[in-house]
Amino acid sequence: MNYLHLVVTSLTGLLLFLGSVDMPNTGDPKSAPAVHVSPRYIEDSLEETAVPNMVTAVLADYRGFDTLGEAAVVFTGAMAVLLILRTRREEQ
Amino acid sequence: MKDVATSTIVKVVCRRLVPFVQIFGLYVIMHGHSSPGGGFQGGVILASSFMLLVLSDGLETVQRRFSVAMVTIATSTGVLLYAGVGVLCLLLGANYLDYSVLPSAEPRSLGMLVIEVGVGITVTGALVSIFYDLLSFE
Amino acid sequence: MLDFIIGHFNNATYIMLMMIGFYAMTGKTNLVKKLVGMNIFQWSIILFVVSLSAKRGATIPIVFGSHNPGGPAHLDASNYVNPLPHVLMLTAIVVGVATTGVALALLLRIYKKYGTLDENELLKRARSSG
Amino acid sequence: MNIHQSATPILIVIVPLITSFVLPILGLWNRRLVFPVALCALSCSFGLALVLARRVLNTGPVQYFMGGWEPPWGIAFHIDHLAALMLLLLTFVTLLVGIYSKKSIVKEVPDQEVPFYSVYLILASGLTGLVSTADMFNLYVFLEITSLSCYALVSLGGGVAVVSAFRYVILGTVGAAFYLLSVGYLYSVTGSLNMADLARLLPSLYESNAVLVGFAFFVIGISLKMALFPMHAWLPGAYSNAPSAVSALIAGTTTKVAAYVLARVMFFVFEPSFSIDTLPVTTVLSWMAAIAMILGSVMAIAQSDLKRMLAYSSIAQIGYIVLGIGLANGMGFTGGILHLVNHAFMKSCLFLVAGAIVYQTGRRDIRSFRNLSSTMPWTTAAFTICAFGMIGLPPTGGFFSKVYLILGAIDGEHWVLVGVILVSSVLALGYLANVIRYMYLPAAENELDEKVEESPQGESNGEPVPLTMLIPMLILASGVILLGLFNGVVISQFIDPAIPIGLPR
Repeated sequence: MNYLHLVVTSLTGLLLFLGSVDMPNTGDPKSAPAVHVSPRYIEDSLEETAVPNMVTAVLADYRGFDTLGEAAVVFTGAMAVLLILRTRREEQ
Repeated sequence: MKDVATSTIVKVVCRRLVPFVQIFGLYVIMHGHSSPGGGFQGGVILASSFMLLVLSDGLETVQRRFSVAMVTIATSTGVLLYAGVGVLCLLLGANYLDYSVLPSAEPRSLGMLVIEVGVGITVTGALVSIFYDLLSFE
Repeated sequence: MLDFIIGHFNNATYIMLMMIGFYAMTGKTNLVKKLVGMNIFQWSIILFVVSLSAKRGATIPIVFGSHNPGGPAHLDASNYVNPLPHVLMLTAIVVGVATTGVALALLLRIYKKYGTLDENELLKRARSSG
Repeated sequence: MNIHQSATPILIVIVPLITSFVLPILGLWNRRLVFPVALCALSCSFGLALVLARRVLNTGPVQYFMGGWEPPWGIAFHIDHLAALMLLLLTFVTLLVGIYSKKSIVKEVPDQEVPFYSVYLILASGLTGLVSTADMFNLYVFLEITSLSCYALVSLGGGVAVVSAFRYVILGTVGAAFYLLSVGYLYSVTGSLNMADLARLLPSLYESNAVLVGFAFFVIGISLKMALFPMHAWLPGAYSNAPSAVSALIAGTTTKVAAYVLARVMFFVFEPSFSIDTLPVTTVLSWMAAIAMILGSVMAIAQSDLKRMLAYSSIAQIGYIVLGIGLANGMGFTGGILHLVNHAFMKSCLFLVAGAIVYQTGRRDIRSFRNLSSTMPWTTAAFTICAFGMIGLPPTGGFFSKVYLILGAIDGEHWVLVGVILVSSVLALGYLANVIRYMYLPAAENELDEKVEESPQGESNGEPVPLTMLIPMLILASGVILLGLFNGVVISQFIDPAIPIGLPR
């Protein structure tokens, strides 16, 4: 139980909590995320993309490039594991 | 892990369960449009069905059915499908990944369906490939 | 004051989880425990961001009955939960899975080569084998 | 509505990405095609970067909206003068190290060429995406793509590389998680992820705790990725145990891109006045940079293994770049960015030289470099040029970037920092001149020649360094000199128009 890490961790936690004091209350319909960008996703996604599931509409269409990056991350993970584990260089 | 499960209960239950898991996985991939789900969730369920099969039948029999080369091809074609749709939109004169130019009544819905299928294939291939490598590393 | 507690109670729990993970990652010497700590840390951030999408009195962001010809009434943003954090955190989950996969592969290699997963022991053996 | 913008910005990112997806299938069919296909993808990406740079110089910043959705609803690419310069630098260094890597990697990774070049191309596309994206969360995705491929490439070094790769995974994930946390905090009070939109929304929120803590964790996370002084634990192990081609690539690009992200968010998303007055970020960064410059150089002197010495000197050089950002004035910013470009050339060339020496002689210990100048004349010449650049002697670019840094420090009346820059350059002279002295010593007194231990990676096979390894080194070395001669062009064309508005001239 080394105390240095404990002190660092609790300081970080305190800093994080102080930061979250100014945040809107959970579930507040007037909070910035609920008012600024997402209303367009909710109101227009059905007529623009004819897809009832708004999350899929945002995931694949509005922010489709994120999901391409995500699929690339999965692909990189598979290639990385292949690279790490299948190197047949005999260890000394 | 690689030797076949000893108790018959595991073997019987796993072998009966796998088809239903796979059907549900495909359902989740295809119904990302109108119900919670999509490429990633469905792909993971599909990959878990192969892990279940390895539990019951051992690695060799499963690798005969879903071979390592096939897994690599699956991992690559899924993402290629995704990026390919983007390039197709480019060729049809719109921005990258802009499905409105795709040839269909509801182009964006079609584009998203192809995306979900591509991601589902990639996630299945990638997770099964990681599972095979972790397993067969001695 | 009560309203403040109710509003920020979940942030406090996520931060508590984060710090448990952060402590495990930095404090523990066993590499697998570090990895477990890393996962706790990542997942608490995912929980935190998903909780930003909550709206009191809103349902899940799927439009039901959209196929019948009349179509749903005008969609009002306050009836549906904010879908954006869910999309972002799907990506963060996938990144977490891929990072954990790579870290596990590295652990296998380390254990095979050095026979131990304790960091101090590892440094001794690594330094001695050069 | 589909708007069509010229596709150059997105092609730079997706050409290597799609090629990396094709490689595994190509590898199954015909393994020999993998390297040529990878090379032409990288050169195509570099060519596109040139075209884009010319367009940015002529018509100013270029925008690209993914999926046709304009920001803040969709993801946008925004490439200004700074991003164009970074794209040129990254694609050029990745291409050259790619040419070099063929011979030097074939021993490291005997039959894993297919996944190696696949991961290599993904790293290349991740870097270019990181530099051109204008969306905070998309930047996180590209940051993870880059880091994941770095973790895999570092672990190839054999021997203790796997342990340093695991430490790199843990610390890298902490850095990326802090970045994600800061995006979450900023999103919770602004509701937007697009950088331009954030820049519009944030000024009214500078007093809110969430923004202050969010920005603080952003700086900590990015400093971790950049191995700035207190958070550099992962760098020496990762750079010195990775294969030399991988060390050259990572040393030349990833830390630089993290420094670029720091500058972009600090000066273009937040107003510079925020990180000067509201939060003392610039003073903290300047002092961390000063300690890094001194500590890094001192540790480098203490090393006898060449790659470990270069790793510690990277910590010092990152200090110069961050000092440029921390000075927060026109001169300092120019010096910092110029040093970023110079150091990318110098450090990748030095690691390539280290790889060539190990390739031909298997020696890593500096004391065993006796008589190297006669057996490997070109390699030692490249080393000497880059060493002059690191020290900051006139013809090389290093001199000019240090001059601008000193001028920036004088503008800000930071006399101590001026002293730190000079002391650090003298220390750099210390450890680099020592290597050059050994290289040019005649082999006559070989009675005190230490035992030459075989390199653990087994990279050496005694043949002379092939051309495909030599030419990239010489191009990079000549690049260091050209950057020195034409630094005026680089500054006036790329850096001056990109100096943030809020910075005092």
